[in-house]
Formats: sequence, structure tokens, C-alpha cells
Amino acid sequence: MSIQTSTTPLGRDDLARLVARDIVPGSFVNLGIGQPTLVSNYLTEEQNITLHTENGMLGMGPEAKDDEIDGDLINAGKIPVTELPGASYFHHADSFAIMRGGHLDICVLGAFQVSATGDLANWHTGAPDAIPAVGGAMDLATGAKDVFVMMTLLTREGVSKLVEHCSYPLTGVGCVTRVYTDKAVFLIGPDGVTVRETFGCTFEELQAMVPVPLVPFDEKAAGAVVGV
Amino acid sequence: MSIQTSTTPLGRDDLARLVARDIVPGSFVNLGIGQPTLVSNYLTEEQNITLHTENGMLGMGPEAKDDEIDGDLINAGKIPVTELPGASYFHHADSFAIMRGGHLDICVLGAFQVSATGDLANWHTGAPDAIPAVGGAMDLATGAKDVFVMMTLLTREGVSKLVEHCSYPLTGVGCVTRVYTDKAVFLIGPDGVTVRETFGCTFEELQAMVPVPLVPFDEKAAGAVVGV
Amino acid sequence: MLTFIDTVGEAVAGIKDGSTVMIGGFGNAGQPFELIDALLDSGATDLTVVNNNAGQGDQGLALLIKEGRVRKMICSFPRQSDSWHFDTKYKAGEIELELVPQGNLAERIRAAGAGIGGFFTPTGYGTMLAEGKHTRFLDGKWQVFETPIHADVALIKALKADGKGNLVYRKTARNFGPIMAAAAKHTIVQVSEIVPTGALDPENVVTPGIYVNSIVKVA
Amino acid sequence: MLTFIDTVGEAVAGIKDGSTVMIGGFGNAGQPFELIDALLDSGATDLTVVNNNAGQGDQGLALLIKEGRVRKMICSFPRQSDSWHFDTKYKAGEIELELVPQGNLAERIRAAGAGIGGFFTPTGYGTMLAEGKHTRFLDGKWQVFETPIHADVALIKALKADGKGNLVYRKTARNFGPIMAAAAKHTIVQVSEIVPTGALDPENVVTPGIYVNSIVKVA
Repeated sequence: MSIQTSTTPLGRDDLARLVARDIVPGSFVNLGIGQPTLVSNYLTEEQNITLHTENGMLGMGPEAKDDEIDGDLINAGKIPVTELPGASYFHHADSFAIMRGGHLDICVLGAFQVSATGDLANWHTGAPDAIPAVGGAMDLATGAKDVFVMMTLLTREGVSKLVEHCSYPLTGVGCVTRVYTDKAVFLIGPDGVTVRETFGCTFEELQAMVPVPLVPFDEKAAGAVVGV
Repeated sequence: MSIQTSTTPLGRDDLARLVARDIVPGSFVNLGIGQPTLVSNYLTEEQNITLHTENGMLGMGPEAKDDEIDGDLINAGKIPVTELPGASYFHHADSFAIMRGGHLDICVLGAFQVSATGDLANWHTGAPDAIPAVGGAMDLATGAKDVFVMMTLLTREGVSKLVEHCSYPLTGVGCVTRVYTDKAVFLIGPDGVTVRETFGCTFEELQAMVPVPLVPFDEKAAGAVVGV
Repeated sequence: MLTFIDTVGEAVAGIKDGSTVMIGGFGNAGQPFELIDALLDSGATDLTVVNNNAGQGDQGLALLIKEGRVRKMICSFPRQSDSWHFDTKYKAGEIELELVPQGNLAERIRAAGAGIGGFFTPTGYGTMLAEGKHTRFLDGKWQVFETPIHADVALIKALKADGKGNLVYRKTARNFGPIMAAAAKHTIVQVSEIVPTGALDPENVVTPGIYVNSIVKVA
Repeated sequence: MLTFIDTVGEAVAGIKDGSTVMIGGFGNAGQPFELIDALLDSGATDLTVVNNNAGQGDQGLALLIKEGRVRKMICSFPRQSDSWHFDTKYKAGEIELELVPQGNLAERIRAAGAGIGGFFTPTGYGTMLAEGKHTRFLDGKWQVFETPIHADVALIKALKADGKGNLVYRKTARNFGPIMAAAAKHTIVQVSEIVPTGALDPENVVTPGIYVNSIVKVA
């Protein structure tokens, strides 16, 4: 059985749909700013997912439209959102206690780089004149039970963002459990990096793009795989 | 001017009235279990004192009577109490954050012994077969801005409870600022123990009972006195 | 994953021998008597119990202690006029006691839920309850290092739950409920009423449903 | 001691040069614009400001920074599309920045209010924001030692206050208000409404009046 599940690379929306499908029903989830926010478009009512926003809310609904817009009801990206039945509000220390105490099942984050051991770099380019801004990225990276990354596999220059060691400043050490990219889904575990599926390329073509030893999913004993 | 303000030692109720009178209007106060609870009988409405109970309430009212009794509304001594307008409820960590964060103006506690430097012993007799129980005593002792102690000056055996060094296990180090006893009010400060007033004895008679060097209040420069 | 369960017996059925169990309540206020009775009936033993007290009279936690199910108590105030079952076990050397100042108990439970690995507090400095503990001079005071208290299970009592597991409490019965719910791997709540999702004002939810695993309504 | 004050100008009049000022709000939600404007008018300078961000657009905290009143920012997310006043000052070396992960910011503020002298957290371990900090292996993880952030003054925004200074907030505008109110020596609150004592349900009070010093109603 091939692990290539698509003849073309996945677009952002298809990738978001895939991440959404993989979220276990009943989970509590935090979706990071940017691409991860797209995932919310594909969560179904049957999944009964509760979204957390770190500025102080559980039960966040879709983006607010027109007269729903309320300046007191925003998400972590400062975008007006809505409130679902069963929501709750809390202050910032209580909100980060939810994250830092390991109560979120999944957070989905963007990334500049992910290392073969799950190190994450997503907050700072390291450029000497850049103004640093970290927000809740480090808390999410170290706090959630599972950290999923969504990113393109390659930079515009064609360099792999899945790396042996991150060259960008780290957000968290050994925290990422899965990486969803346009070209493949990677599972990161104690035994290394497993490729769950590929999109528009074979395993061998993928391995040629990535400077990290990869193992295809179907060659591993299922019990040894983390995060499936 | 004599510092003897009463010809007889004070009874428990007179002492409670005195403590109540000394509480600055608008204060937030915690009254310990036992004798300190009497103080609440003498607080006036004009003083606008807010009582805290460490099991999770500000704005505690008087003891509940008859059909006011509600098992869900008790004080730290597990006695049914009432709720005043403007009350608030909070969980135990938030309640102790109020105490430990230095937000209470005054707590009033009983004591086995107080030392000349304000060490407090009020939780454990030190008897080898005693079952220890500390409750919130240590949090109150170290957290409140001012710790007032109410006690009889002498044990039944006639031994002073104001001592050079406590022989009972400590509750807190250097935390007591005032000691209200049946025979005198003591102010404890960096310069030692000052006697603000005596009841039923002269300063010299008091000094003869207490194994700690005392200074009468009117001999000190007012500026050097703590807690008046 | 949140489950609504019909009986207290089923709710506590998964509690294993040797577990650390947090039990809400300060005195009788907020004590989940029905869940404790069910735990007693379940036969679970060798428990470490975290509660402010060590049982009152002949009910609830006191019976669990009487029946020898509690190997160790972590509490602040075991000795009371009616704590005779604890007193007997303690004097017989049949129960271990970790005595913790009440504010440290609350803060250590809160730390477990909030992912704090340890903290410094002035409470207890210079006393026998801080003997052997690491100390440091911080913020102008000597402070003592304290560590989180985690639990396998929390048994708590709330007033109402909605369909998402959000909880509200009643008066001083709130006490340890919210922090224990966050500190335990599995939180079991007995409530007086289950209301439809949306019936609790989101501004007034005290324990968000993320901290709750099992809910059972008790008459 | 609680005071009700008629104007924002009088409310901030006592803020001295060189103060550490916490300002509530996450982005614009909960940001006490009227109090910040009054602080600008007061002329107070050489301030250390604690806020999640470093100002947006041409209002509130952004103007305080533009006018050179802020010596140092303690925040988690200064860089935004419209943080041009901070960006300019920072690049010119005219403002100091202490960048703190958002959860550490919240927990350090909470610690100050709760009398915690310091705590260990896994957040930031192994990153440049933990460089030079004390670390320890606790609860199965490497953790970083963090210290409380105290303030002279907090400026926050709430929805309603009662006569005892009890506060309730509105939706995600609650954010830093409750923890900053507890962490500052003097807390000044702007509210939309002042209600009679007794009009707030004691179960639903978010910030008890003990944490509040001055209240001013803003139209």
C-alpha cells in the first residue's frame, strides 16, 4: 500500500481540512494565528470541538460578521469573533493555566522550522534588526498535549523547513508531535520522523527534499508510532 | 500622663471592644477562630470594615441564627455565618492569595506565646502526642499587613506569654505588630516592645510580670513607634 | 472527554487502589458525600487523600479513614472535636500525615493545575513545617520552596453543570472545587442540577468544562 | 481605601515619574483609553509600562510611547502592523524592552498579587528568552525560574463596579484586569457603570473590592 494519498501537493484549504479531520471528537483545541485558523472552517458539529483563545475564552465561535462585531470579543489575533453556547470567559492567568497545565488536547501552530526531534522555531527570524514579539507561542508549544505544525515543506528558495537542527531561535524544545505540510504529513516520535502520507510525490522523492532520515509509516510497527 | 487607662484588668469583651476601636475605618480584616471572633461584635457600621474568611469570602456578616443557617455558608471555624451586601465568593487559592499577597490590612489571632521580636506561636503545643493541625494560621501570620494578637498576658500558672524567645513551635517569624492582653497593649517594633497602655497595673508592675524589657509609650518619640 | 453518568457507583468505578484522590470541601461545605460513599462501597484502598481536613463525625471522609482505606492524608487541619476516626488511626500509627499550611495546600494544588513546577512562599518560613526545605531570600523576605500536588482523581461537588461540563458553585462550598478540578487527571463532579448548554452565563462560569470528566446528578 | 473619583485627571494625578504602571487590555479590548489619555496629560514620565502589547495605531499606550514617557516596556507582543510608534522608538534605541512570553507575563503578574516570590515553568526552556535564567528539572521537565512583576499603579477597565469596589468585566476585555488589580500597590479602574452595593451577585464578582483603590466612571 502506497503512502502517497494525493497526486498533487495539498493547497492550504485541503491541508486545513485534513488537520480538522484528524482532530479527535470532543477535543479542546487552540488554533494559532494565520494558516492554523483555517482549520476552524472544516471542524464539524459532530466533532464537538471546543476552541480556546488565549486572551481568555473557551467556546469561541466563527469570526464575527457585520453587526456581530464587538470590540470586547476578539481572538488572540485581535480579530472579532463570536461566542458559542457553553462558552466561558476567564482572566489571562487562568487562560494560560489551561495551556500551561497541559489541559489543551491539541494546538495547531505555524512554523519557520521544525527539527527531527520536534524542536519548534516559529517566533523570531533571528534577524538582528527584527523587533522580537513572542506572544503565547512558547506557552502553547510547551503546554498542549499535542502540538501540530502546519507549514509549507519548503521555503520559497526550496529549502526544507523540516531540519536536523533549527537555525532560527527556538520556541520550544522537543514539543512538536506532527507536521502537516503541502507535500507530506510527518509524525515525530522518540524513534525519529515517520511519514504518514505524501501528496504529489513518492516517499523517495520526499526523502530527497528533506535532510532528515525518514521512515514510511507502513514499515513501522503501529505500536511504536506516536500520535496516530 | 499615666499609661494606666483602666483600674482593673480588661475582660474578654472589653478587650474585643478595644481592638475593634483601633481598627482603621475601611480596613479589610480577618478575625481568627476563638477570642478574636468577639471583635466583630464591636465593629460599627461607620467603620465600614470588610471581614474576610479564608474559606472563600469577603463581606462576611454576623453568625447565622435560626432559619438563616445554611450549610454552604460557613466561616473558617465552620460556624454558619451570613452574607452582607457587597460580598464576594472565590475559591481557596484566590482566597489565600488575598492573605498571602499582603492585601489584608489586619488579622487578629490568638496565641500561646509572642516573642519580643514578634515571633508568633499559636498552632501547636509541641506535646509529643498532640495531633498537629495548622489550618491558615501561618498564612495569616505572614500575609497580613498588621498582625494583632489577643491573649491573656499570663498562663494559668502565672507565666508570661510575652517572652524573649518562644518555646512553643513557631507559626511565623517577626510577624506580630501588636499584642492586646488583659493587662496591657504592647506595640512590637524594630526598637523593641513598647507598652501603649496598662489595665489594672502600673508600668512597673507590668514590667515585673514580663521577662522582656519594656518601654512605656510616652517616653518614646512618636515617630519611632510602629503601628500607632 | 466529558461523560454524564447515572450513578455515583459508576462514576467512581475506575478509581484504582493506590490512587491519589483529591476530595473537595472545607468541613462539610462542598464535601461530595455521595461520591465518597460510593468510593467507600467500591472497595478502593491504599489511597492518598488530599482534603483540607481529615473527616468529621461518622460520615464521608471520616468513614473512609475508619475503614482503613486511606494510607496517607495530605491536609491542613486534621484535628477537630469530631475527627475521632482520624485521631484513632493516627495515634495507632495506621495513617500517614503530611501536614500543609492551608494556603500552601491551595497554592500547591493550583500549581499542579497550572503547570507550575514549584514556587517560593514566605508561609511557614522558620517553622517546623519548613524544616529541610529549600529556602531563598526573594522580594525582601525569606521564602520556602513548595512543589505541586497532583492527583489521579478529584471528587468535587458543584451546584450546577451545563452540557459542556461548565460548573458553578454555591457560596463558601466553592472552596477547593475549582483548583482540584484542574489538578487531577480525572475529575468527577456531583451536582444538584444539570442545565442545558447555554443556560449558564459565560461571564459567570467558575470551572470551565475542560477541567471536568464525569458528571453525576445527586438528588 | 476605596475612593470614587469624578474625573480621570484626578484619578491619575498621584502617578509619579519613574513609576511602574500596569495597563490592562489585550489589543484594544479592555484597554483603559481614557485613563491612559489622562496619564499622558498628567505629564508623568520615565515610566515602566507593563502591557501585553506596546500600543496600536495613534491612541492610548501608543501615544504615551510616542511622547517619550515610557522608559521601558515589559510585554509579550510589541510588534504589530500598527505599532509604528513603538517600532520607531525601539529602533532609535529610545525605549527599553523586556520581552516576556505571554503566559509568563500573566503568571508573573499573578505571582506578585498572590505573594509568590518566584516560580518554575517549562515555558521558554531552551530558548533565548530563558538565557541566563536559573533552571531546574521538576515534574519530569526542565523548567525556568521566573520572578513576580510588581507595580506601583494599575490602570484597568471594567464594565461595572459596586459601592464596595467589586468589579465585573465584559467578554474577552477581562484579560489582564483581575491580575493587574491584585499586583499593583494602587489600582485605578475606569468603569461604564457604578451600581449600588448589593446589585452584583456575590457569586459573580470577578475582582473583589479589596484590590481596588480608585474608581472613575467614564461615559
